Amino acid sequence: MSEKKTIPAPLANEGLPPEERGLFCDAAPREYEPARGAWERFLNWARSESLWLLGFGTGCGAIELRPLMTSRFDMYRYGIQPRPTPRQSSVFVIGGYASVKTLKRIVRSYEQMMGPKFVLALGSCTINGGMYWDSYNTIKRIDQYIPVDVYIAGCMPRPEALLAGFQELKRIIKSGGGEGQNEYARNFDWYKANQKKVIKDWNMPDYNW
Amino acid sequence: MNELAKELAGRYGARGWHDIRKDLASVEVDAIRIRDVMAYLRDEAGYGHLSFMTAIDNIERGAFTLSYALRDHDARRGLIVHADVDRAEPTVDSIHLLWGQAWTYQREMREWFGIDFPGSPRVDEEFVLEGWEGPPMMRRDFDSLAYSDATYAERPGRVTHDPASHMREKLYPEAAQ
Amino acid sequence: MDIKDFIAPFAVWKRAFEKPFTVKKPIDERPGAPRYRGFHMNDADACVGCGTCEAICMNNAIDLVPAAGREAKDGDSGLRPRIDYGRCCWCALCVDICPSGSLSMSNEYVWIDRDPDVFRYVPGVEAKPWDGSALGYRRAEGYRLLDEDRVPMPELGHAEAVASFLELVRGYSRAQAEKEADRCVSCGLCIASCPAHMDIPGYIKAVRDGDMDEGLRLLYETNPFPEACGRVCTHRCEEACSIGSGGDPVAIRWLKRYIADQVELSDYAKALPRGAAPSGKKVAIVGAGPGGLSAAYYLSMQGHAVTVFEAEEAAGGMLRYGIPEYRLPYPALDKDIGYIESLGVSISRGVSIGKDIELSKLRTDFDAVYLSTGLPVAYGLEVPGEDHPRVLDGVAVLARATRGEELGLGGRVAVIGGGNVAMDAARTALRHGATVDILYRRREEDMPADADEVREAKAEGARLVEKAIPLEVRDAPDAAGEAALFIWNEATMVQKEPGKRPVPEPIPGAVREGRYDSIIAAIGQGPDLSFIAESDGVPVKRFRPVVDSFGMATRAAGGAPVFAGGDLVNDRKDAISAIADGHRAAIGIDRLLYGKGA
Amino acid sequence: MDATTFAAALDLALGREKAAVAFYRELSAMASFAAQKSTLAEFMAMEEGHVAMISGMKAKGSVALSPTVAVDLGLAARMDAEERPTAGMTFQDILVAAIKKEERSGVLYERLAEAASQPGLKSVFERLVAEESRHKRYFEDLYESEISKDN
Amino acid sequence: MRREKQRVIPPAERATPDLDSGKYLVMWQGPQHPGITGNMSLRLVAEGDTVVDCETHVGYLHRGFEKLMERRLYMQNFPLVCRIAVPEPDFNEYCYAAALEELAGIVIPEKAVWLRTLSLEMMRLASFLMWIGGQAGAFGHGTIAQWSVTMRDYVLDLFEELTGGRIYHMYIIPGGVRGDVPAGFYKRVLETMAVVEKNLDDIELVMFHNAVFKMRAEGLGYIPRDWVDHYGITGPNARAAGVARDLRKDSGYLAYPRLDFQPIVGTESDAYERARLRLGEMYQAIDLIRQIVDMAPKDGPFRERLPNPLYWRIPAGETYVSAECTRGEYGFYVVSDGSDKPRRVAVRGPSYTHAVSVMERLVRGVNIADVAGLMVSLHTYPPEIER
Repeated sequence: MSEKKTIPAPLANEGLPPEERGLFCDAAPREYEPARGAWERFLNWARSESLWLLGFGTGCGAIELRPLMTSRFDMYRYGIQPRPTPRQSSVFVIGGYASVKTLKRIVRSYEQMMGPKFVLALGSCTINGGMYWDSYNTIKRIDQYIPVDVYIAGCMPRPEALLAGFQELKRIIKSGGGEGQNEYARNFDWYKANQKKVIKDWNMPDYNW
Repeated sequence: MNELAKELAGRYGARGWHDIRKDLASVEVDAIRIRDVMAYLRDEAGYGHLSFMTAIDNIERGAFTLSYALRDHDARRGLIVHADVDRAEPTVDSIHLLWGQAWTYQREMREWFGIDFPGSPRVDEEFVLEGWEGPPMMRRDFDSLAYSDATYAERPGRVTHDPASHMREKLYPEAAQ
Repeated sequence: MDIKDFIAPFAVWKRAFEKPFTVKKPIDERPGAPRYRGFHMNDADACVGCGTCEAICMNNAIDLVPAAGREAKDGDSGLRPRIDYGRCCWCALCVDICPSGSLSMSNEYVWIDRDPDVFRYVPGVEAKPWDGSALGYRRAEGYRLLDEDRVPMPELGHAEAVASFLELVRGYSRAQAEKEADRCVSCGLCIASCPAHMDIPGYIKAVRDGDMDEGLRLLYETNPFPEACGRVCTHRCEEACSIGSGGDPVAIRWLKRYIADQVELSDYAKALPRGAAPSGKKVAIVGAGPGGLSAAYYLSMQGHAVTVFEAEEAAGGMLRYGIPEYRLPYPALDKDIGYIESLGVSISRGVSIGKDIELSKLRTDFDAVYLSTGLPVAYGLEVPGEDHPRVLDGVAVLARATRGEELGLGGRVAVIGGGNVAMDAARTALRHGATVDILYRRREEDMPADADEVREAKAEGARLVEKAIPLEVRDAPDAAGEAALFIWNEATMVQKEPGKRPVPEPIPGAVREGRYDSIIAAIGQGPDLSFIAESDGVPVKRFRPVVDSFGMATRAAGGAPVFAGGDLVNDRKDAISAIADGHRAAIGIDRLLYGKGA
Repeated sequence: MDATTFAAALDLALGREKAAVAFYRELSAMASFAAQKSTLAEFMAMEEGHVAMISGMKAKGSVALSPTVAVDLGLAARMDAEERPTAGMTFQDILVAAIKKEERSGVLYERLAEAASQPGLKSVFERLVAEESRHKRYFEDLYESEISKDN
Repeated sequence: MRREKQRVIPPAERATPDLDSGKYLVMWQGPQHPGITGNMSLRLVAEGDTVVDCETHVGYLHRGFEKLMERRLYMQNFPLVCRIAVPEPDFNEYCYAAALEELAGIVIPEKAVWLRTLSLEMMRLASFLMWIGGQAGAFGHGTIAQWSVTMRDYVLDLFEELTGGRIYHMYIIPGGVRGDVPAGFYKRVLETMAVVEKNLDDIELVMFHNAVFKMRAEGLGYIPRDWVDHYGITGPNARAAGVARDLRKDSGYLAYPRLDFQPIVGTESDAYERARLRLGEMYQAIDLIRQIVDMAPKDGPFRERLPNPLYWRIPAGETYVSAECTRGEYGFYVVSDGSDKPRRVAVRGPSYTHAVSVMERLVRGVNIADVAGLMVSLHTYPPEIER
């Protein structure tokens, strides 16, 4: 992080009509500069204990979020709660397979989320394509398109496994390891290239912020 | 052969009535008569409910076989109407005026098989896909795995061994030549 | 809408006094149900690495990978399934289909990691916390995707069987064969165990598909004796069969026979490949047994002119003279041999090498010689009185039965030995109306004969006397030369050295005797090598020609190269090994004649 | 250890091994075909190896033989009395002769060991007994695997 | 009557609002909208807070099942089919298995018939419990979901015990079912049913006798009776419009002919009526489960043996098997060409018509705040639209 940064060229937003290009951000994401010592540790503690979940169930996995949100598993007691918009959320749960059409929304939602942001990926489909390994419409590895902090095995993972995943995420954040957002910024060009390879009709800004 | 089969044969040249089970039958008509047949079945024969519409790619004989599944709720029986269309130029009359949901199926078949239904609402709009550049993917000659392999990155490191050839390698390599 | 609609919702308040639904510590308090389909476990010792799990897995989640410390061996590929949790959908079809039943699932379900590359492991080989979990998905009792029971083979009843020399095994009908072929999972574990490495999954597929011509073609690729092997093969393949790891192995042998039985000899030529154009080379083969004739078949397919020299009056070797008719009827054997002869292979019957013609002459007259003379010499009992006139040798008895000669065994027969020859001799004697005792030095489970043979011999009425150490043969007191007393010592099995097989130790004083009209010794056979002179240059060690991997014994100057194979050379001493040797030698000879390598 | 007695004991052994070599040579002369000769030559070479070994021990003045007696498979004891093999002798005949010969040597050394008063000498004979038992076991194993396969 | 007045029958023709006029607001609802069941989006055109036009957009969950099934062996498709409708996988399993059995001429054992029926009714109950939480939530009543989702979880616990799976049960396999009931299972079923029933009583009290819910749901999304045939509406949506169609009665599959029940029929055909009717079907499912527990054979095989799944070929032919799921007619159309893989499998989900054609028309004239509630009241699952 301390290394000298060259200022990247502004994003072209070529997917948009020329008159709309100016309406959106043309700067690439930048890495987060951590605060010093104890203050950053305090921030990390605060972040880890208030995980705000984006209410976007992208695949089968969304079905287990309902029990989590309700009385039996009650995730609120762990500081986790769903939010309706990416702008208020810090955790994105990728609930399994992602069709190309959904991937586009995933990218957009992810980029719109406030930093620091974290991604939890559920099930086989996010790791290596799962049962849709030969489908023409689902991606195989979500980590090609957005950075992922924690993977949870299963199809579907039980709510308890999700909770365990959140605990792991908390642990990672507290130890200052939730680097996904910075990774995204660092490898922005790589992620973009991957995204544009599969999202054929790219009609949104290059960076949706 | 029952009354309806005779009637359909007489009016629309329907053929090949086949009782799949006691409450389900299939029959074949020419694609050009499909709208008339469906209208007749809906209005005169009691088959008021359209369960679904779909197509089968019979690539071997160069045809798409359309399947229209109807149900007569009162008589508690179903009927699947088949019609072949030329695979090279698949165009069929739209029945969206007969049933309120038919246009969606037609839009689906347009996208998935490339079968055209002129006049059907939004028939040329994308349905489930977005930015699809390949051929209609439900056609038999579209290879889903090959497309997936070429398009979506896979996690490396997978390798498997065929037991028989592995054993040959280990136990009697001399036979491998 | 009335007033109730405003008041009723407040009923929710009563819930404040009820026990909440919330689970206090969900991760700890709620283990998976006893049947939960959690993470995979594999009993790596029971697993045979057949890859059926891989075949059924629609997620393409399973790879077969070499497992540390497990080598490929008969009936075990040495591979173990590795499961990719980037693919698995926990459907457990792999558990349901697993032929050995080694795969199962634990009820553990929490596996979290930052690194997506860790979610691949070889259950049972790479240790995981859930290994050995008592709970988790097992396939239900009585529920398997594969049929563990073999389609029963229609056979003659035992009473009927001993009354004649009719073939016991009737063969599968089409429906039966297809049903049996359907049990195969095409894993191919059997191929390595077959000495001829036949394409077993290939021809079983042909049975499933009903394509007999294709089946026959695949059989003849590696074995020109499908009729014979389809009946009497020692079927090592079935011992290796993965289905056998959790049920009856697939009846590979019967299916082979089924294919051959379905095609008429006159239709063979249509199904089988044509031979190459004549090469102008001549090859002599000594011995028209399965090994010699196999070499003849493959050599003639390469276009070489083949002459087979056979001492007996009929071709077939031990298949004809050693195996009784009820196991291998002569027409079936004649069909195999007939096809080979139809390709232009000439068989000189009644010509004995060393007596009628010398090996050195063959070396001069031919471009190559293949020795496949087998083991014609019966070894003796090596006890006092072994040359008593009522002591017969098993192989000779069987050969005389084949020739249709009067056996004159008498009413009470003892068969000494526990090999297939002993069983064949015993069952032949039974068919001649004798009461038969089979005396064996060790236990039934130690017998080298096929378990089926032993079982059938017993079922047909032979009495098995185990742990009987032969001591002496004496003249029967009242009938000198007509009957004999066989005296043996009862033994106990003593494990003298760890890891080796136990030794029969005589029980002092437990000497028994029996009075028999004939005593058939079937303890083992040896080769007759008297026809090989030192000048032939064939290296021999301990009564076995020494050969290279193609069966070549010598290419010394002074004559054509000499190859050898079959029982004469190999350790397995069965028809299929002889066939494999013959095939290998044919390849070797062909390469040599064409100057291809070697 | 008394050198003369030790030497005498080894001389005795040497004598027996040399007799064995002669025995195989004699059989070999009788042999009618190549397979017999090669087998006899092999066994003879083994005995010649023993001759060389015992000569070496005699020169060094110590016996380097394992005292471990091989397990007796009990074949020799029950074998028919030795017959002179004939020109047409089979592998079985040759092996039987070899087993019997090793057995007789063993029995002889056993008797000598019993008779020996000196503990040192006794041990030499006991070691020779063990050595012969191992030779016999070697042939017995061969007999079981090659000849008496089916019983 | 107030409800009469509220009923709006939107015109069949789509309005073509002039979007450049500045009078209209175009807004997208979904795919990441908590009020939308599953992932689909609605492109709404609103005038003020009233929707004047709607286009549905689906495909976010399209995985190409029908293509994938053509690539897989018949048995390999068994784990695949349940994923088509996540909250209600068992109906997929049943329809697929029944279609194969019909084509292959397999008759399943009596016990399997009953266990399948049990599994489907438990699924129906679980699915409705999930739904009712959503329906209440869409009208701002979060408490119901706290109870009903937990009740659903209790039913899922039963499923986990019976099948080894919580969400994807993979229990109804071609040829029968995959396992017998564990010891004491029926007892636990009855206990759970008692708990669920008690909670349903509370839900009825709190949700259906609730002024807010009544005001918002009554008259909303009125479906005239003549739409039922025109749009192919089935299930509770049709029954609430007074059309007494229930495939369980009409087709008489599985053990239903031997069970005592009558289709529940409504008259008002609005969101409230449909919700009420589904509540009734939950009670009905509990009743059916109790009957099944009582009548199911306790012994006998639970599965017919099939040929080796690696080579299982099914005679050429086609069939369409449908079942009454929570939303209506759920069906599998399977075409076999005699090989070991299906030639074509088409899935007929009731949401196909409910969520697209019917929704697009019904939503016209509705207040934006009620769109989510309306959609939930049609009980739609997008994955079965796009497969």
